[in-house]
Amino acid sequence: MPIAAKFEIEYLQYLDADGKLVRKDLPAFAKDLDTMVKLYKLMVSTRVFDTKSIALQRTGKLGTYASCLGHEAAHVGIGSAMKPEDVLAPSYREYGAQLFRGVQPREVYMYWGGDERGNDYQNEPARHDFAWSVPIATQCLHAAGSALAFKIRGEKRVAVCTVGDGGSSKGDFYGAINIAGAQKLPLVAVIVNNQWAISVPRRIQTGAQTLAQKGIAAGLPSIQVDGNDIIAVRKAMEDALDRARAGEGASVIECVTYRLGDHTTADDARRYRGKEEVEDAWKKDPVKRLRIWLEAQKAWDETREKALQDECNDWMDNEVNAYLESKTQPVSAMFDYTFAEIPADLEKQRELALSLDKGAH
Amino acid sequence: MPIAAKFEIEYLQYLDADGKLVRKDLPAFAKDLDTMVKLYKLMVSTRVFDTKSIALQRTGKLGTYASCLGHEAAHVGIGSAMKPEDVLAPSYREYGAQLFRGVQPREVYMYWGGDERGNDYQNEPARHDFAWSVPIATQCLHAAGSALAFKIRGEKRVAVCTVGDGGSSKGDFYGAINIAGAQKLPLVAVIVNNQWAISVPRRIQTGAQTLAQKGIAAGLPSIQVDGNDIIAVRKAMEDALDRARAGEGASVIECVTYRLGDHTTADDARRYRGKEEVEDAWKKDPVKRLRIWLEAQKAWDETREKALQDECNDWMDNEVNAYLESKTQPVSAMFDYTFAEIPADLEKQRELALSLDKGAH
Amino acid sequence: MAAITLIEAVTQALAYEMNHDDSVVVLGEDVGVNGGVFRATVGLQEKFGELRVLDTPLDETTIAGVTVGLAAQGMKPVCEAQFEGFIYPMMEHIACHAARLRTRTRGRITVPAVFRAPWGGGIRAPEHHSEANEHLFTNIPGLRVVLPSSPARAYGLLLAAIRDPDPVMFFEPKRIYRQYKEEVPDDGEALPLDVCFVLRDGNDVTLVTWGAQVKETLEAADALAEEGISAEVIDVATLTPLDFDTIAESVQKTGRCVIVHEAPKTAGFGAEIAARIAEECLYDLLAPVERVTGYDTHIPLFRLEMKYLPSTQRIVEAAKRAVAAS
Amino acid sequence: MAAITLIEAVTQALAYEMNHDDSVVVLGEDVGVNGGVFRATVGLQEKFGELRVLDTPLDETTIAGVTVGLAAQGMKPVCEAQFEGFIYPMMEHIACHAARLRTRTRGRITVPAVFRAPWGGGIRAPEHHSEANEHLFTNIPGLRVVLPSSPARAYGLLLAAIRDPDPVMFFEPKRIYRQYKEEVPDDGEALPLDVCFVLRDGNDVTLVTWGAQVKETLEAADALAEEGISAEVIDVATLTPLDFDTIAESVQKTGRCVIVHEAPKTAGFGAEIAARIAEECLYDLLAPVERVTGYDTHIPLFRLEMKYLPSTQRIVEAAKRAVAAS
Ligand SMILES: Cc1ncc(C[n+]2csc(CCOP(=O)(O)OP(=O)(O)O)c2C)c(N)n1
Ligand SMILES: Cc1ncc(C[n+]2csc(CCOP(=O)(O)OP(=O)(O)O)c2C)c(N)n1
Ligand SMILES: [Mg+2]
Ligand SMILES: [Mg+2]
Repeated sequence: MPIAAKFEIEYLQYLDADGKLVRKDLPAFAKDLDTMVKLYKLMVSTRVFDTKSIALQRTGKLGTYASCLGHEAAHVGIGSAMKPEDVLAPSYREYGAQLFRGVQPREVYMYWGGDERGNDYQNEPARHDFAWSVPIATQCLHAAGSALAFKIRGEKRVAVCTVGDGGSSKGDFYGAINIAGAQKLPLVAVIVNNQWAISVPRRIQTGAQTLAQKGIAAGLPSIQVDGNDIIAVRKAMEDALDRARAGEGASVIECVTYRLGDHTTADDARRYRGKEEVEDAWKKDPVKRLRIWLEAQKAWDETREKALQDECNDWMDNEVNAYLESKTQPVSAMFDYTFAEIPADLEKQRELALSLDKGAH
Repeated sequence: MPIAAKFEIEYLQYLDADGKLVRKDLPAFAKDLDTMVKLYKLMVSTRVFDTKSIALQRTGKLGTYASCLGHEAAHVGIGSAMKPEDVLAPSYREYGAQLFRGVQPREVYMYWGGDERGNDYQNEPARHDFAWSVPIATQCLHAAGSALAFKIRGEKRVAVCTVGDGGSSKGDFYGAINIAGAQKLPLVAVIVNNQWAISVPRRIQTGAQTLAQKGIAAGLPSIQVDGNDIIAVRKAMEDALDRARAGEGASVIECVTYRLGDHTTADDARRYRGKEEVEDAWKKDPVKRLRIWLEAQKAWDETREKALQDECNDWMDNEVNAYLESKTQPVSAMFDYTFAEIPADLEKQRELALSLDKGAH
Repeated sequence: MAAITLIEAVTQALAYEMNHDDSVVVLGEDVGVNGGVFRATVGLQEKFGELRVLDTPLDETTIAGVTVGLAAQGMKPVCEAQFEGFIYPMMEHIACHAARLRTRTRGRITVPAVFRAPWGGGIRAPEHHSEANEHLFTNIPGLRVVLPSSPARAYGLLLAAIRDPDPVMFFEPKRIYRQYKEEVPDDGEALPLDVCFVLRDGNDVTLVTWGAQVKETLEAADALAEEGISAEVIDVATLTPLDFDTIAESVQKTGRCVIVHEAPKTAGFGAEIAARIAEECLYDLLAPVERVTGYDTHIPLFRLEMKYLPSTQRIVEAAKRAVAAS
Repeated sequence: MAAITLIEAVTQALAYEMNHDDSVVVLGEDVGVNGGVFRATVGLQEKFGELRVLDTPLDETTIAGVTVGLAAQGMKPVCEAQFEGFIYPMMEHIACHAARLRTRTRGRITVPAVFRAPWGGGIRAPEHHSEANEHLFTNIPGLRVVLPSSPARAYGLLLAAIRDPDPVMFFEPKRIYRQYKEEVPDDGEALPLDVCFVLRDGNDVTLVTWGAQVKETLEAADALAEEGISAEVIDVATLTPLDFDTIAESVQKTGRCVIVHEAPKTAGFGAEIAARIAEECLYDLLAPVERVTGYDTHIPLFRLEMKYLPSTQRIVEAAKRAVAAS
């Protein structure tokens, strides 16, 4: 029978679970040990940050919190490959990418602590990134729209969205990669496949062998990478970003990783998945494998590790304090960001709310 | 680089544009000339029906009407491969499939003539098919839900949905094939790619080389067929239906065809596409090529053609009369199908409407 | 018979009906092994299997469309939007198909489906987990919009919703999911979907509400009683089609009406009730109708959300204003 | 200056603003070469190119989500739902993002977008092409909901909508797209989005309406005038945020109010206006408020649709009832 079209999904891995290189053609950035140490440091910071967040939640100082444990290579790989002028449209747990782009831990705490100011990222380039997006996969279309804006204005910028294995089932994801393919938009769509969407395992999510192959539906270059291997993630990101910046259009990257923690602090994963599975996943820990490799390169050791941990802990303590010292917004804040200028009708409600609030004291 | 997955999209064609066989392995049904004549007759009936509909619209006796000119092989191929117990979830122009399943032309006229009774198909098996679905691609999920019902109840039935090239961009299409893949549902999703979605050409719809490859995103067997070749369409349908009935899950079929007419009678395609393109498409006319082949097989001739045309015309005249003689529904019909039993609140409105209607005379 | 919470009553109703009717199926995100993020479907998959209690891919459009397809084939699907804030992608299938197929096909195809969703604020949840967006469905013909506000009503109304031959939106006030327990016999007795429930008789003012605000409204009635004001409390329960007669009767008696809901004020469903009063009970009114509602802003994240939700105090003050007027 | 129709006024406003502001882009299905199925965008792609007038893939979710993304990057997108009946898949992006990003980010990200859709019945169109579903958006904070009802208001309000720093739902009453022409100077003058328009002064009864029903309402006012009844006619134009003051002033004067809209009655936006009157103008009322609306059923296919839409006669009768009461 004649063949109308043929496709392959490649699998990219450099560093295996034991911290051994499985291929020789290291990308340029990975040959630079300073860079690799920097990436390692951010992965560790992210983990320390995450541990702190969970502790805060456990002591009643945060609401629900979505942990990023196990995603450090994927998230830092994504964030570190991007240029400042690019735009990130994350879902809700990509702290590793966001810290790289200037989001402050205190902002993360604010957000999960029930305060909108957490979304008002103060530092560039995060300040021009999107805020967390709770409605699953919607951020993919915001990235596509941003990419379209860049194309219309002739800017050499790329929009990056991240979405989960679960989120890759939602219409928004397909819609985003489809219009990006049709219009050759500078978009990189990254599926962070951590095997679970709350309690729903990857196998119930889709019958596709890989999630990367969803990109074929949109005619896009698509690749599956070991999402616990920072070198693979960053390399795939760099290639995709380069293509996008060069006007060659969008790409799909599937990062295969694992959600080592509960879905959020409101979840109890023991209800739906076995211990062994999680123990196996720990064997593929992205942080540990990079550390082993760095140590083998003599670029890292126990002393430096200790210093890093202390440094991270200090940073987080400082951030936690800043968060805990923050005052609740005034009641007027409920009204003041609904429209650019408050409509007369709403102004009356605002006055009512303020007077009730006074009365309450 | 290691390869995670590999895919091919085959292209299936038996009868080329000139009515010549391009492959020898004719499927069983195509070796039976009686069957082929029957299919031809239905394709011709469909075309006569379509011509009549447009004439009705032009003389003010229908509202907007969506023509099926050029889709006869695709539609009849789909309808004729299905078993009575299967369920069809069409969009709005698959008359060739529907006539095969017992929808009456008068019902089509009723519908486009502004009367809901057109959706109340009287004949089996159409009576258990879905009604026309105007919200693009939504019918794909109704078919997936039906397929799930069949699977839950252990029935050996298949749900078939049809969707356009445009419709294959909508989230519902991806959602339907995805859950069908994840749950191995007895679903056949047919993309009738007629190159246009009103004025939007296929190339603006997606960057994918074929529409069939969208099935890869769901891990489904997917094929592209010459949608103007009834043998190819029906063969691909039979294979997919067999697989589904055998519990092997869903398939995607792309039928490559062409919309020879305007999108609907409210459209003027000359605004957005050239004459040459349409003239070229006429050279691939599905009806003509089958006739040439049947004549070459000595299974058809001018006399039989003439008789068929007369027979179809008589049928349509009869149907048109039945339609034109239909009385408008009473005002109460606006209310009587909103709920199984009319709620008290709505009953008051019904009484108001009836009294106003009396007053109007 | 042990006393159960509202959420347990939901589970009990689902289990009862699945036991007695093979065509009832449950589908949604995390409804299977996990038993739902609020535990509404806990234990059901174990009892009824993976197909009748189906974890779906993460796409609400898929859930809603598949629900319509199941129902069209004679099943009675009960699907779930994990939170009311994620119901938007379901709307096309709800508005254009679930609510319309009977009309479209002159009764040939019907959609006996239930769309469940946890609803409303007040649980210190993240963004999009605290909306009260029932208004979206109340102007769509062919739908029933139901909000239970006690374990017994959750049980009886959910049974009725599943058995109803037409689609029902079933919003569960998550703030009172576990607020208190009451004995709810598992006897399969449904409650009617076409009446408002008078929770408390009174003569001076009518308090009309639904969902979680029933709590504050009853508290307000208590507080008013202490000041000698007798408040009648009506739980609308089924918003549409509306049983306005029960409300009208009460307003005829009291001459005053305070409507309480947590959705934003403008074009919230309270507007419909106030409008009916202005149309049908004008001559009974002794005081302007009052609405105590959420503001016309998005419900804030949880540090401020209790400043947004109508308080008992606000209801009491409105009722007193109404009683003082005339 | 030639007189133009309402739909031509839409085109004129789009062209004006695209000419004067490079950040304005138009996107949707068939808006390009074809100029829109109603010709609203005719000629724009030729003038402004394929990127600024973009034909999208057929997915309303994509259109809405991309619109939010464009707006977040400082563009001013004007997107189109081909008919109001196809707007449902846009709702998640409208409700959860367009309407909320300013609130969510404390003003860091805003969505200066316009969502256009032809709206309403009466053109003998197929199913899903005749809805009046503005109610879907009126209870969502952060949105403006605008319905122009004349060529001049279409031009001025659309300019205002595009320039507005927040998202605007812009529903165009398709029944009166080509009903009549009037001279509309192409001067780039916007009309205010925060006022109702008093189309006709009167003393005996206030008729409040919007969209295509302005036609029947004005006809009704004529008919009433012949019987010596002086009706004030208000075109709400911007439903939310509502300028209730203009309506209240009128009702204070007339003591009677008839609200006219083609959407179903229950929980249609007319309810909000009636509710405000019951709250704020009770003591001015000389007669019960009346609503003349579509029924609580789906608008029927076109053989019956004129029996569904409120007629001039129904408005006249309601107004006379109101005047007779007191
Ligand atoms: C539209 C929508 N539906 C449902 C939810 C509830 N929900 C939050 S996270 C989640 C699972 C997401 O899984 P995945 O996309 O794999 O991302 P992960 O959490 O694993 O990073 C669900 C169902 C939501 N936030 N948005
Ligand atoms: C959800 C939705 N959006 C828009 C429309 C308007 N519309 C009707 S047909 C059509 C084009 C459909 O193209 P395609 O899917 O290729 O099917 P074809 O008409 O070519 O058979 C559009 C945009 C609609 N009916 N439903
Ligand atoms: Mg996941
Ligand atoms: Mg097409």
